[in-house]
Amino acid sequence: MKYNILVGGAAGQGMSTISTLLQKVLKRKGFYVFANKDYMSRVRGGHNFVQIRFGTTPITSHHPTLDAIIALDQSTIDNHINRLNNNGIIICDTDLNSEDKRVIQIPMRKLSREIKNPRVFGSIGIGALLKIFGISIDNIEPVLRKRFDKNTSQANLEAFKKGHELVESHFNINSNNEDNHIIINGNQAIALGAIAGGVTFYSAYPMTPSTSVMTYLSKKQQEAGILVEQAEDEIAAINMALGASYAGIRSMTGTSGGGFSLMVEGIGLGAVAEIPLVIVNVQRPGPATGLPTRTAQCDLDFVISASQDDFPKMVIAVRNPEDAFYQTVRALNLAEKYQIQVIILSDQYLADYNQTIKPYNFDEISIDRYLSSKDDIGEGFYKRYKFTENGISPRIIPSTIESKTVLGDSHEHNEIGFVDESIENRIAMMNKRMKRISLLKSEIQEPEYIGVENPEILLLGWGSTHGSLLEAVELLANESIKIGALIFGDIWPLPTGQLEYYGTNSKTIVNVEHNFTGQLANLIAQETGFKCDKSILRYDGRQLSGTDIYNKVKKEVL
Amino acid sequence: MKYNILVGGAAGQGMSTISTLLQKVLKRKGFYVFANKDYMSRVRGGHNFVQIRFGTTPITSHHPTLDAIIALDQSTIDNHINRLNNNGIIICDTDLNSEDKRVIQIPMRKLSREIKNPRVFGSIGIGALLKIFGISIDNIEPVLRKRFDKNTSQANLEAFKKGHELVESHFNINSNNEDNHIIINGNQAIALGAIAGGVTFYSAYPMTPSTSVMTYLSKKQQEAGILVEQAEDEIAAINMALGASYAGIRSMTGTSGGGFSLMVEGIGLGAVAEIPLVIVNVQRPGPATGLPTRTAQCDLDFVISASQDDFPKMVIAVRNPEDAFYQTVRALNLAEKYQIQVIILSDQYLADYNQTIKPYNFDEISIDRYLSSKDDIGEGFYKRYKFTENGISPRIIPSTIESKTVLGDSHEHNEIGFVDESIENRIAMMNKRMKRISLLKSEIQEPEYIGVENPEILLLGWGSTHGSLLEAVELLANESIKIGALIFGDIWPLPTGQLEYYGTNSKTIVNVEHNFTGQLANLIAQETGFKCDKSILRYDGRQLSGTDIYNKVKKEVL
Amino acid sequence: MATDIKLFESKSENSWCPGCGNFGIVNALKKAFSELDLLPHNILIASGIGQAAKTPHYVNANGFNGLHGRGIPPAVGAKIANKDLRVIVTSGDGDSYGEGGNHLIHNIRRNIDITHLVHNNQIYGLTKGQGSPTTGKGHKTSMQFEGVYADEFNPIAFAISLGCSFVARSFSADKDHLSEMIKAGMEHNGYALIDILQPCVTFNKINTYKWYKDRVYYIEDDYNPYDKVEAFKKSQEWENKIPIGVIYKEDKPTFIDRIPQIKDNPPLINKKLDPKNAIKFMEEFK
Amino acid sequence: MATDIKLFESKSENSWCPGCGNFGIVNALKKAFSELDLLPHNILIASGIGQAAKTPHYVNANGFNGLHGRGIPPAVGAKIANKDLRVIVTSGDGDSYGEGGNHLIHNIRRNIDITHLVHNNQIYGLTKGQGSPTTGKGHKTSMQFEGVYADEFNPIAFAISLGCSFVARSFSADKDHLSEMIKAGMEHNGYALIDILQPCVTFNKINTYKWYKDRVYYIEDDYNPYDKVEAFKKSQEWENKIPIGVIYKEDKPTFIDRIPQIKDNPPLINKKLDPKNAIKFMEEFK
Ligand SMILES: Cc1ncc(C[n+]2csc(CCOP(=O)(O)OP(=O)(O)O)c2C)c(N)n1
Ligand SMILES: Cc1ncc(C[n+]2csc(CCOP(=O)(O)OP(=O)(O)O)c2C)c(N)n1
Ligand code: SF4
Ligand code: SF4
Ligand SMILES: [Mg+2]
Ligand SMILES: [Mg+2]
Repeated sequence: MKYNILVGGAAGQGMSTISTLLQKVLKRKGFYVFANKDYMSRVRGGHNFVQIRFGTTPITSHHPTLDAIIALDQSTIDNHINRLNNNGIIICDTDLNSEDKRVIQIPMRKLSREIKNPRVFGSIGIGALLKIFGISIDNIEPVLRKRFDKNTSQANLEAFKKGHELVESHFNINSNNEDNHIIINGNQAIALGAIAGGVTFYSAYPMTPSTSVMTYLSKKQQEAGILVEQAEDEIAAINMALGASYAGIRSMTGTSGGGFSLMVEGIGLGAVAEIPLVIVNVQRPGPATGLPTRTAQCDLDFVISASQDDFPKMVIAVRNPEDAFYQTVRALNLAEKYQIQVIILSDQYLADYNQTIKPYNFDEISIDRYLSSKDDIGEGFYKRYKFTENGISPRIIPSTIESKTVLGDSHEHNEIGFVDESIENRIAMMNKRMKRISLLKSEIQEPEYIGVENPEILLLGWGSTHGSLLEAVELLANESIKIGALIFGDIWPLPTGQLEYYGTNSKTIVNVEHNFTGQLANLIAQETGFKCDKSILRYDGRQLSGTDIYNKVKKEVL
Repeated sequence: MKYNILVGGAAGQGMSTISTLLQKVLKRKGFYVFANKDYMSRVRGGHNFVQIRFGTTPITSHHPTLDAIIALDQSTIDNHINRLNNNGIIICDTDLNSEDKRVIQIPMRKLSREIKNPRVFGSIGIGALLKIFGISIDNIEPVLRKRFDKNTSQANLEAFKKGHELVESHFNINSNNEDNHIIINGNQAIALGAIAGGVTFYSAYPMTPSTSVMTYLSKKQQEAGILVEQAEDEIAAINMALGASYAGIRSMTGTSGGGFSLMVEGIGLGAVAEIPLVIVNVQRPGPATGLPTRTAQCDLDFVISASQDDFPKMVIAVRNPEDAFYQTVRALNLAEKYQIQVIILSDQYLADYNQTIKPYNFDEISIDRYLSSKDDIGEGFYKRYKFTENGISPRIIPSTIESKTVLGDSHEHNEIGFVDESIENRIAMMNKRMKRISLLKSEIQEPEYIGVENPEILLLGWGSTHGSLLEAVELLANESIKIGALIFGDIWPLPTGQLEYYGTNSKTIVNVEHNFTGQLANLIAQETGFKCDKSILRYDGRQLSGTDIYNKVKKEVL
Repeated sequence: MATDIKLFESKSENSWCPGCGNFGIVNALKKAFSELDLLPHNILIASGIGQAAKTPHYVNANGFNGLHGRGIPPAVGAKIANKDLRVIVTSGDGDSYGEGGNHLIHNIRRNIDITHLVHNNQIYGLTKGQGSPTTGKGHKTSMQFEGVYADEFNPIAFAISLGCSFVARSFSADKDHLSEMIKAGMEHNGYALIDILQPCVTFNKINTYKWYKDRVYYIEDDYNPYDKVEAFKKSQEWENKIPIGVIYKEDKPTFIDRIPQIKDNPPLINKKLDPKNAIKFMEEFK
Repeated sequence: MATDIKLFESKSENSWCPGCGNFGIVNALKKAFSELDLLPHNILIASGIGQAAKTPHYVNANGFNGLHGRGIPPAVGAKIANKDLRVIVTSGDGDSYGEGGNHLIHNIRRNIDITHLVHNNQIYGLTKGQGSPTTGKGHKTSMQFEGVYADEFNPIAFAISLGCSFVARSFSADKDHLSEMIKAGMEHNGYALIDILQPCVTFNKINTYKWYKDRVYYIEDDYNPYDKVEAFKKSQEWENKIPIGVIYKEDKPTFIDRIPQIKDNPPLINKKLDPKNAIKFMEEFK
């Protein structure tokens, strides 16, 4: 049993507080929750909304129809009433109008004035909503106390109660689950992964939708004993991070497409100087400024080939808040293991959606730094770029070994790091750097497969489509359609094993992506020769839901 | 009949003057000339050389063996004597040592002191060299007078004569051709193309090996009535150029890989704002600073996918100084026709090699601006991004039509240019922009094919390998090997017609490139499914000569 | 003589917060245009990205809304292309002094004839309240939870040190003063930097309308803006008293005037293009 | 007490032109290191790209030779990682004031404790003689055939305007003065900018050894570098007389000192890392 609620209003109406409260209460009651944001690039006004889905089984995607709407303004009603189920409900203040029978008007503003705190306006709506779903408001004080001071908690509680009293229950849902989840979004998961993975320095420049990674880390920096620095621009951000990594700490940076553009030269520097670094690109639609607050998977091509000349690099597309945490830790380890740049690709949808998931298992993760000791490097000049069998040179931290100096360099250089233009050296260094690609290939994780053993239709996706594909495959499989989906996390170098296996055996291959040209499909064609037969592409800045994919498969593929 | 001469010395020894003089004299005598540079990233010292090839038939590549060496220092002898043919000759000053019988020592320094101009040192060597090839020094005064003032010309002439008298003739070559050529290198050809193509503003930041495009234009700016501005950085360079283009003049910028990295964001701006621009990337090996004065074809992947999200762009790899001129003019026209960014890819080898070619035919070129008039745009608000059948919106120059204002914008916008986040508008605008790709595809030029009608071996190349492939195919065809080569100029969108034709019919496909990963081969795999069977790849910063390719084909392919 | 101010009204929806200081700037800008007797199609308003940088959408004139931090270079390119255009850059403090700082340095050195309005709200507005270069040291923001660590950027001192030929400060709530400053900046030949105190009612709760009102004062009538050292001294006033008006001036040729091939010819957009003009250059390769 | 200067000798081949002013700088740098009793592995020399920027190859110490214009940010990152490192940035005028101008502005604001030597040869050396921000207006170069159009950049005035806590000028041919300045800069807590007049014998035929020698003079003993307005006045001297010495000083906390979690702990490189440290943060998502 799953229900879908939409909370809508203008920017600045406190929607974020309301919806967060609602999510927390639902979670506390033992429900699975999935909440995604749709907002405009402005600070006040416009039309924003949050969609909250909850139920008694795990949820991985938003949904096109609605069971309830909390409308903070008229345009929420106007924009979304056509998505409301016949037996759905709209809750709004008495000052909004609608002829629709499904509208329940409650005097939210008036009551909040009575409570003497206009801010509890929304909590009255939540109280009413919970009642409509037959959910009690016992024991929600702790949720409020976590967020507010005593007085405000009290006022909110009162508001909840008032709302609860005003309406009749309409749906009936009960959860017998204990609340043993965390609720977290993609950016928080990356940020938490960064702390867990030993990031000691994060330098970045604010850019939607990546900013909240930095904001989270910044808030925790004192407690975590790390430094978060807002750089003067993205060029500085990546170069500071490289300097810190060179000097011996785990560093990281994050941005979105436009800022990534400015980091491109730094990526090449990291490559030739063999400095480990993790760079997060939270994608949004372009080109250029594009749609700052919307979602896309449009930078795959770009990040894979970013910066002049060839060098090893790794790209990981994170798939959901659970994956985002573990992959961030893994990216940090791999960057240091191979002394390369690892790019984490996320997007606005994943960045901002909240999901209840089981707590991260800290026994599964470790921090592995692959640093060399005095004994490893031997006597004489320290060779930062020493030729070795596998192309990885012993790496030490500057200043930690007496009389050893470390030379990081951006030219073609010899083993020490001195400029060397000779043919022999160039070939040897190029080979040394590129050797690590084959190591990376052995390290790479195959895409996740979901579906029947022998699919006739094979869906291909990457990153944040994971949740939607999961739901779509389930829906289609329920109709006995022989379908499966491969969802790439590691995407460069491209793992090809599962693809060869399922690709060869299925009749129709369909790539599902949030971009115009089908960037994954093109990459697969280049690397394996497989051609996708059909494409499901969305590039309007909004995410395909599980139902959207289900519908498209039924209409366009079957 | 072709001969190969090498002039070598340290940076700062005036080698460039000597070799230019020699090339001009040979040209004036009616020979075909081909001269390429090999120099280090330093201003004084080190080891640099110029290779001058000349003969009575067209020359398109340098050559591994040498007939004569002018050695200005010892390391020239030491480095190159093993390339000297048995009946070759080395000319050097009496103060250098060599036991080799092929060395002819002449008192260059002493004689130049006698002439009372130490700078004519090299001209004595040239005089001697000409004699060795049996070439008279009559009528060379005009060559000198073009370069020097009267006194210096006189001194040089004397030096030529002294050199000529000192040695015996050794080879015998005669040209009956009239000198009706120009001698020009790749960067000069682009710069000249820019002037011919109506470039009125060139903004750039110095970066080897692209700098000489700017230097040439800067030198001519007053005479040409254009402006060349050294920007504070590459970000400014491209953004200034975009502003100028928006405002109505043809503008252009140029750089190499590192600077191109910094222009990436600007490319996206040009795309979404639909501002025409031509960007030249003269490639050098990376990653990062890499080998600043050396050659590579290593940025193909990078430039094709540069900047976030998908948009139409065009990439043209110029193939030789003749092509570079015409393609620059064409790029300028196409950029304005489709209101897109056109990227010209060249490289250090092509940038710096001098070649005798027939003068450009100015009747073949025109400047076509595709601007709209008052009547085209009609009444009311001017819609910069008007939806049209083919995706191209009428473009006007700001300030030229009363009451019409032009709004250039980097967000997703509506037809006027105002920010618009709606789904409908996004889809329509994205489609509008991308529509032009199919137009571009119809505009694209197929690669040049050289070779037999039904090749068994098909070589694939792009850009500056053109000349080497030409020579290699000729050499191999002389041995009755059924070979051909397709050499791409237009490379994105990738023209596939010729490739399908020759690719399907040949047995072995071999990509010949100056990069590590075979970027053209990968692109072809992605776009057509063709896989190359073998690769000839060089990535040490030096160019494959025709003979090199010939040898590799014989050893590794046949 | 003045053009109708309505000509400058834009059809775009406005997405600024009610009460935002940006409204005052747009109004003063339109007033200045009208009083200078200008027409929309002869003006270019260029900007980067940010709240302030939306201005080209909100005034009817030619507009170029480019990349964050890169408002100046396209404006310069456009001025070079068409020296008759009246070019304004209107952008935020983050945009102008942060991401775009390098362009500001070097275009002041060029003394290109543009008028640069910095909507200085001492905060990153559009991205929701992070510290900008002008955020006060120690001020807590949505990113700097313990307060900004870096010293506050002083745009006036900075511009004077670079010999900026016109340096002024104004206040978005003082429409008359501001429109006078804009007019003076636009009538000045050369780079005119106008730093405008602009309250951000949503994210800057320190530098409010009141905070600025309590501090601003008109620069004395007998002040001599041509004295560089005096101007530098004046630029140091901030904490308690904030001078508004023209703080520094220098007379020198503009960029365009320094370049004969532009100065002595019609605007480049009117240049006749003909490939054959290049034949003479080719001849030199013979 | 002094370490052996030979410790700082590099094994790299040197590719500077004979007579280049850079040699004097490298020698003074080594002298300063030795006299400050430093050891190579405790020093980091960071740079961008250019002739000057080759310095990390020519001195034995930790080195970071990064990207053109980006010498400062990695140096700052390294200092944050390891606050005990003695960090020098040593790069060209084009690198520091041109391509990298924005980093200079904002790291002066951070007052991060690094010493920044600008080898100011008033030209782009490595790329063969184009004008740099400090090339004199009107000077003809290999790119500006009619002379540079833009006004000359005044790094001293610029740094003072930004409140740079240590601003000095020296001359590469005056080894003792220069090494004293470097030492003073390194002993200063905070951002120390030292602009060094450095003749480029190959491409700058105007600002030669003689040109500088004819003009430089030692700043008076009784000069007070703490007076900002006086310092600004001093910064204006150039054409005929060029002051060398410490021109401006300001006492204020360094970047590291402003941040308790760095200031009050051992260098970050010594921080113990353990994933489990993050468990407490995860709990908050429950
Ligand atoms: C390259 C790049 N980096 C970051 C951003 C995100 N961004 C947009 S506006 C802005 C700051 C705006 O601050 P300011 O310039 O002061 O303008 P305001 O909104 O305060 O008017 C930032 C960081 C971007 N669009 N592009
Ligand atoms: C992004 C980028 N742009 C341009 C260059 C080319 N480049 C290398 S050094 C240099 C200028 C050097 O001038 P300066 O910093 O004054 O150093 P100098 O050689 O005079 O010591 C330039 C433009 C580059 N390497 N990278
Ligand atoms: S956030 Fe601040 S600057 Fe932006 S519109 Fe609102 S009040 Fe104005
Ligand atoms: S070019 Fe100038 S700066 Fe570079 S090494 Fe030579 S003299 Fe020194
Ligand atoms: Mg601001
Ligand atoms: Mg320099």
